[in-house]
Amino acid sequence: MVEESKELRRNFDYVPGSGAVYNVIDYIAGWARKYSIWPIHLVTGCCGPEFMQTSGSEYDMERLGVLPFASVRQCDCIMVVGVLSRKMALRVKYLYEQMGEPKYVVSVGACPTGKGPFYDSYAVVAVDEVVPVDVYIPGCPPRPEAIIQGMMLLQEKIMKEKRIGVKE
Amino acid sequence: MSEETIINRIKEAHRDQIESATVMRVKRLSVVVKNENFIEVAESLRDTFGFTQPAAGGGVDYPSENRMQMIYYITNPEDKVLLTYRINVPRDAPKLPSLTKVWEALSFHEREAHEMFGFEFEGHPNMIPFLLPPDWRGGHPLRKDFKGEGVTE
Amino acid sequence: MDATLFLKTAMTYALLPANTRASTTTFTLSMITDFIWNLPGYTLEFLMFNAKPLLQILILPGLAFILVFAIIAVWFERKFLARAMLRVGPYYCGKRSGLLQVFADFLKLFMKEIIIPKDMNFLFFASMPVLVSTLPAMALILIPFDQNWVLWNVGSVSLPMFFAIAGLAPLLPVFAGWAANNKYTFIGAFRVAYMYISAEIPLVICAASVAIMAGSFDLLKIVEAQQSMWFAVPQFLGFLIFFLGVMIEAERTPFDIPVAEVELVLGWRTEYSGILFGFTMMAEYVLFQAWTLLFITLYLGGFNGPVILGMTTASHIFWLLAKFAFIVVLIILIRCVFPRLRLDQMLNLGWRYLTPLAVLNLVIVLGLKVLGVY
Amino acid sequence: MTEPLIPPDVMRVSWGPQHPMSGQTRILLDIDGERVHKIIADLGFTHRGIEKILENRTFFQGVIPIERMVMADTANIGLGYITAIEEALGIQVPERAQWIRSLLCEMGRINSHLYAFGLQAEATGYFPAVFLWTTTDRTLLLDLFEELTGARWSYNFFLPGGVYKDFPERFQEKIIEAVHYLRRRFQDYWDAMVENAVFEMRCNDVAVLKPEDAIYLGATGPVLRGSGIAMDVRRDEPYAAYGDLDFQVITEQACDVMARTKVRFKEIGQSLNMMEQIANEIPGGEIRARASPFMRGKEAEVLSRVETARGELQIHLYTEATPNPYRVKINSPTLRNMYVFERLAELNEILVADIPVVINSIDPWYLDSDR
Repeated sequence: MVEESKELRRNFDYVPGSGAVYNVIDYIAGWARKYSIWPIHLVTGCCGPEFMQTSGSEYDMERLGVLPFASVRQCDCIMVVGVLSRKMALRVKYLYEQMGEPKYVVSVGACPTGKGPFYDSYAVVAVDEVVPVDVYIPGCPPRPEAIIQGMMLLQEKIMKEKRIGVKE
Repeated sequence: MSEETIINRIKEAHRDQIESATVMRVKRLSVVVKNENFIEVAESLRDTFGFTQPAAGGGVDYPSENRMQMIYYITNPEDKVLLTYRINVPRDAPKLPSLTKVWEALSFHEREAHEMFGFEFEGHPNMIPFLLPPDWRGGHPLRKDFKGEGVTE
Repeated sequence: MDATLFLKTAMTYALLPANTRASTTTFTLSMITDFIWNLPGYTLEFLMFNAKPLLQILILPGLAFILVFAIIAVWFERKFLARAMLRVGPYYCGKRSGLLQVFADFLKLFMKEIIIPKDMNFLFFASMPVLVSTLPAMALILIPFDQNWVLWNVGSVSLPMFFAIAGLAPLLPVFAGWAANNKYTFIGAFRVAYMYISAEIPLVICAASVAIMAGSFDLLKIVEAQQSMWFAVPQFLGFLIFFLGVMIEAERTPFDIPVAEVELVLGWRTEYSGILFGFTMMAEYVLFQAWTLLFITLYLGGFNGPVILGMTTASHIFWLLAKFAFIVVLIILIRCVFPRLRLDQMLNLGWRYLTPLAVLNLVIVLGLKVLGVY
Repeated sequence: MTEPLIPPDVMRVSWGPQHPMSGQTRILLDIDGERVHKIIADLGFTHRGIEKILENRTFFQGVIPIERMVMADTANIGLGYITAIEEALGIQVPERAQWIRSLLCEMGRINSHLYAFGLQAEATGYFPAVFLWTTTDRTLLLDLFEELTGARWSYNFFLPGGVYKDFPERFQEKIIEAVHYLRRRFQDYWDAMVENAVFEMRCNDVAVLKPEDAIYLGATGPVLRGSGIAMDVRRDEPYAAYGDLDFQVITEQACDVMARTKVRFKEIGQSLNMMEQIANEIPGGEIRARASPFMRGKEAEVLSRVETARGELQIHLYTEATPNPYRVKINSPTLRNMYVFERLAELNEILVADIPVVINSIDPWYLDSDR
């Protein structure tokens, strides 16, 4: 994927003005992806109720275009909400692999970020041992404002991302 | 029926089959059974004494005494009395018959005790991994000598 | 290869002449002007003589209407449902209205990686989303918007033609669900099959009674027959049955059994990713559009309405669209109020209630005919 | 999970752990057409080993992990552990603290039941109207929690020997205002859900659990009371201030999904009454008895019972002369109800479309069952 894209870029470099075209496509793609993050319906632990409050009326994540979706094929973000056990970690990995390419992972809560109150448990893993993480949101559970700020950070990150479609 | 009455009646009915029967406090009873009479006493508790509602089951590890205790929590829905039905097994060979024949709802709890303590339940219909991952290699977590993390492959 | 890469490649090849690729050439505006000047001479005449059908294909019953409806309907539904949930809905995308939300979603889906599962039937899997959104659009072009604004005027067989084309549409999800080789899509596909068979029979009977009352199978004649009174009045029973039937055919919420999210993930659409999923989303709205327009044509007087400012065609189109908007809002409103039915309850409704009542409606129409009221 | 064999002529569908309605568990369904023949629950996706963790924590620290068992209902869960510690260590609790505990528990019960029937509404496909209304009304409760305890979900407010602090100013009036508002809202919920014709079609006569089956399979909480058996720890052996409060144990005779939903609705009414009574009649006095954070236990064995929103929670606590417990056995209500759910498909005819409705009627909280 990366090589293909780089080769294409090399071909492009001969064309004057191609950089501008390229940037415009990148900008549009970044804008579209930024406002259309579809996280998957996956609650791994106990921050679930707070996640529900965030989708609910007072905070309403859909304002940002964040719309939880049912099937992994259509989603582009895993929000690991709450503690991640060993048994679930395997599933998160599967889901990450099944997801289409521009994909992001948000770790919501202290437990997936660094095991939280279960630091000495035999059955808990941190999420970055399993999949690469883009944004960490601390808190136990994090307040809805914190979750929304995390999603806005992810939006910023997506917008800044160059050569979209390629994770380097 | 008061707690003492129940205990006295249990003692009368199963004088030789139980090790001890005590009242822990109000509405809590404790019966420790001898290993060979495990199933009969359970059936009698269910049929005669009205302990029809199983609540849970779990173990306790006593490494210093080299024994483990399996405890079943059974409720009597009429008197609202909670009975702990206990059996002691040796720690190195923790074998006991399964109580699912008497109270089938204990199936989950026996599966849990199997992987947490290593109890072997004879005659359990469905002994498959329950809470731990299927590829767990770390031993029995709730035993006192369990140290560190489990290993999965 | 995802769609972004495809787009970029396509642009590389489009912008550069074939023989000079990967070499330094100057790209000028004169390339475009040359292309236009070198077109054959009859191009302009062709465009002028066929201006009306081209306009129809591109704008009113055609492409623009379908796309604009899908965009507005999705946006409206999300905002409206959000209001019902005491929320705001999409807000930041597009200056505090969320109007651009649909564009963002569509573009994102377009640029997303398309995942083809390993064990599926590629031909059916990849073609069905495209077909499922274009076939109902073909039924749409039969709907008369005015006496002289019918894209495909097939004369006296337009009503059966509509059923023939739209009746094909439920077959496609069945194929798609089978082709994806997933258990959820499989269950969803069979739910589609069950549901449409039970819904289509009362629909056809109702349409037949309308045709009997109007004395023609021609949709245009049916509309003209309703000039004095809408058929919804004498055939109130048929009107209600057809309204339910439209909701069933369009898979609206009390009857969205094949894609029941909490049961079957997304039913037959579970495995589609990227733009293929976008097409299946689109299909839902095209189907909705086609059946709602037919419903208005058969029972609510079609394009009939008072002429505004002497512009007959424009006011006819306006009235049809106004009725259309009203029905769409009504159906979306129903989504807020009712839970979903179960499949067996839905089949009960179709076979035990709707079909006998549709026959009763037919008998009433025949009675009115015999008595000479119509 | 090494799965049981698939019988011939059925299709096995894996339902979860990633599924809009499954929560954190996996359920294997043996289906034939739309009919579900067998349900096999595969738990453990949120297993954290709380029982082992508690052995390494002091009595004060242990409240933090154990409250994470049920996030929507932390007050009741925490109270179970705290009462066990108090009984084992022989700590007396002042009366005012008991009343404050009861207040928080009842608010938590409302919070949790709101969650339950919000999800029930979503499971029937009623997504827009009711499911997110419940989050709206929950913000009111969460604000009250935050004002009293400083946290929205996991309060850590009960300490061995009392509660952390007293009511803030004007708190009683705020509770009464909230009670009046919520009473009005629950009438709306009742009209929109229980009296909705399609909702009735979906819930009546689905997953009938006869009273004798409910007892034999070990059901508890609203599932048991929905089958017409009046068992409630608050009434049978009153803890906290429940001996002084007026409430009824709600039962329904219909034994189906609708009965369980109705039980939850009516229990909320009782909880609101209790909140009002506590706000009006709370006695004065101390709120905390002296208890050192580093206290050591003595050799004892205590079995405490509390009624959480999902049913009866039993905590079997063994203490020694150490600052941390020797063994904590948590008998969670969801694990008991999950077995009932597994057997419901064999007792009744259940269709695929009923599965989300049925599983939400037992109100599962997998973090509770997995521990």
